Amino acid sequence: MSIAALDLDLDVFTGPFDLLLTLVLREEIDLFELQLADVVLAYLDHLESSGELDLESATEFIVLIAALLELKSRLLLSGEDEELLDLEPDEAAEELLAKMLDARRYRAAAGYLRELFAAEGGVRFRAAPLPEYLRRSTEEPTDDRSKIGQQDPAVLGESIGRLLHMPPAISLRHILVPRVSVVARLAHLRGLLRRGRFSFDEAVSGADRMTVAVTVFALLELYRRGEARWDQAENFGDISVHAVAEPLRVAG
Amino acid sequence: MTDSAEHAHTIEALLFLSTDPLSPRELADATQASEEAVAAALTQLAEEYAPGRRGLRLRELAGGYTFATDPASENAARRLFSRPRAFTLTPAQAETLAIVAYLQPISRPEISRIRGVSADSAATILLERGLIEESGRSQFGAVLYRTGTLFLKLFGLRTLDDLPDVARWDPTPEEQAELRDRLLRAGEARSGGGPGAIEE
Amino acid sequence: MTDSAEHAHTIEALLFLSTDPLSPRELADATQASEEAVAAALTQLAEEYAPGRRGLRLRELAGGYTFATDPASENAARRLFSRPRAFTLTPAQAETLAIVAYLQPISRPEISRIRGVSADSAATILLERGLIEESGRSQFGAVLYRTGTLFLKLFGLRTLDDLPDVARWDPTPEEQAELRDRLLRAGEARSGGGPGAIEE
Repeated sequence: MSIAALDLDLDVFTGPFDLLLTLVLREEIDLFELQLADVVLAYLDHLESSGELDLESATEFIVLIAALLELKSRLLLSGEDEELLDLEPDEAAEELLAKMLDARRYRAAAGYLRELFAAEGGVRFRAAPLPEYLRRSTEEPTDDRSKIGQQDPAVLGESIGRLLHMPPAISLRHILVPRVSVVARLAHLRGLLRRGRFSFDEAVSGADRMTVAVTVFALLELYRRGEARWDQAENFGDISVHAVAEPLRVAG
Repeated sequence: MTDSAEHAHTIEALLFLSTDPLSPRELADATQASEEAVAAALTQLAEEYAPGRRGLRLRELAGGYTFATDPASENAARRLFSRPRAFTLTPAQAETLAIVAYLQPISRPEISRIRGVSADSAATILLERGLIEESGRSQFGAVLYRTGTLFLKLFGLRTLDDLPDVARWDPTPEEQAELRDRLLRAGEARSGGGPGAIEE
Repeated sequence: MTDSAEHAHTIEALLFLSTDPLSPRELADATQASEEAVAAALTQLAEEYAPGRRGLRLRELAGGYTFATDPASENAARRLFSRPRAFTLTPAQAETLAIVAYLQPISRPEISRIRGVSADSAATILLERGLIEESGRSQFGAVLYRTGTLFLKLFGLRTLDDLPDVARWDPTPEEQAELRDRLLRAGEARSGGGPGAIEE
């Protein structure tokens, strides 16, 4: 089954996974309100009920959920932009500073507006229809065209022309095409395992974040199949992976 | 300021706000005062707003009280409100009117789909001004709209065939599809309605 | 009765009839008088309707003049009309409104970019309430928004120029420098971070 068709029943959304993704990218669903953990749980339920792990669709799922997580974490980090990642730290800091100042400025302005609004509390205006003698269509045609402001039909053609413009398409290419698959990372890890033991840092050296994420998943898969175990001496420390056949000594 | 002056002020404000005449009972309930107090306040207001003293008068109508303008202001009011104003279409109204003009009869939901945002307030104003009118219902029960005689007069057209050819403003004139289909496609791409906008 | 008293009465009547604030120019046209005469009449009315003197006040709002109630009558008005005078403004709506007020015309994507979160539902509610309105489209086809008369009226502003300079809410140069330092340190930490950050 393609991951796109994975049926979800969440607080904020019910429907297939690919539609959820589309709606999130178009900001019709607020990513803040979407519990990504629920999406993961729905996927795990699906895995459990289907009883088999299709590595291709697993890859697809990880890539997509990772993309959503990245998107959400960026939103949470006060609107960091993609370009920021390619900038030098000082440039990125400047850019971020400008954004933070902007956001802060208008938050303060919003507070000011709310004060104004409250100060005007209790002031009401009259909104009654005009008396009968004044209710006459103001656009009634008269002989004197200048009085009603003759309209130019070109206005209509221009409006249609503007509406015919296709907006630039939203591209999903960068996340819908996995650059890395669980299958490939499994093969990579198995190659390393032939040595009996390897370090996770080494396995993902030079890899991008997506590859690292998929490699973690491949590692979990090796563990599930009983091919490998690992240990980690300290939090955030290197993970040492070893083949299960080898007599092992687990540290920590 | 005395309590009774304040009470009269409140009643003045209520009469000013209300579209319909207010009865002494309603005024007493709203101001949490006795009907006697309301009567006293109304007497005071009737004096202050006696004919000729202000631009407004306090009138007793249909068992209630209401403010009305002094007839002396009628000519000025006519000049202000009945004067044919050089009316201008807002961009939203121009878009909505153009869609109705070229695609009539057409329903509101369809207009909104083409615009990519709601067309409700624009359509309501065009209806009020008599530039568009209802024209039956679609097979799904939505009200359909068309332009009327006033539209043709305002735009100096004899018939709808005189509408300018859109080709002049068409960004992709080589496209063969019908105008309606192309507008719907572009509109859905703008609002994110259909999968057409997503490149995969 | 003098002519000038009569003129003031007529203006009083016109202000009562009109839902929107009327500019001195409109009042001069309608009453066929000079703008000086209108100014004199408005000064007289402003005195007669000064705060505390009546149940109504003459207000200068949204580029013109209009009558509004004295807030002292609000409780009675609420009882009579059994609804609050207006809506409440959530922080998200206030923020969206502030961005539109200061940066108009502006599109939804731009508002969202500044806020850091989607502004769609807030913008839709502001539109429904008439606080913001459409103002054409950007070169990419996105609908642009601006504030309208109702915004100025409800917020007690004569014009948008009455809004204070946004720069007044900027942090001091010292605070900015400190913020920059902190960001720089965070940026360096991030560019030095590797895959080691992945937890088992």
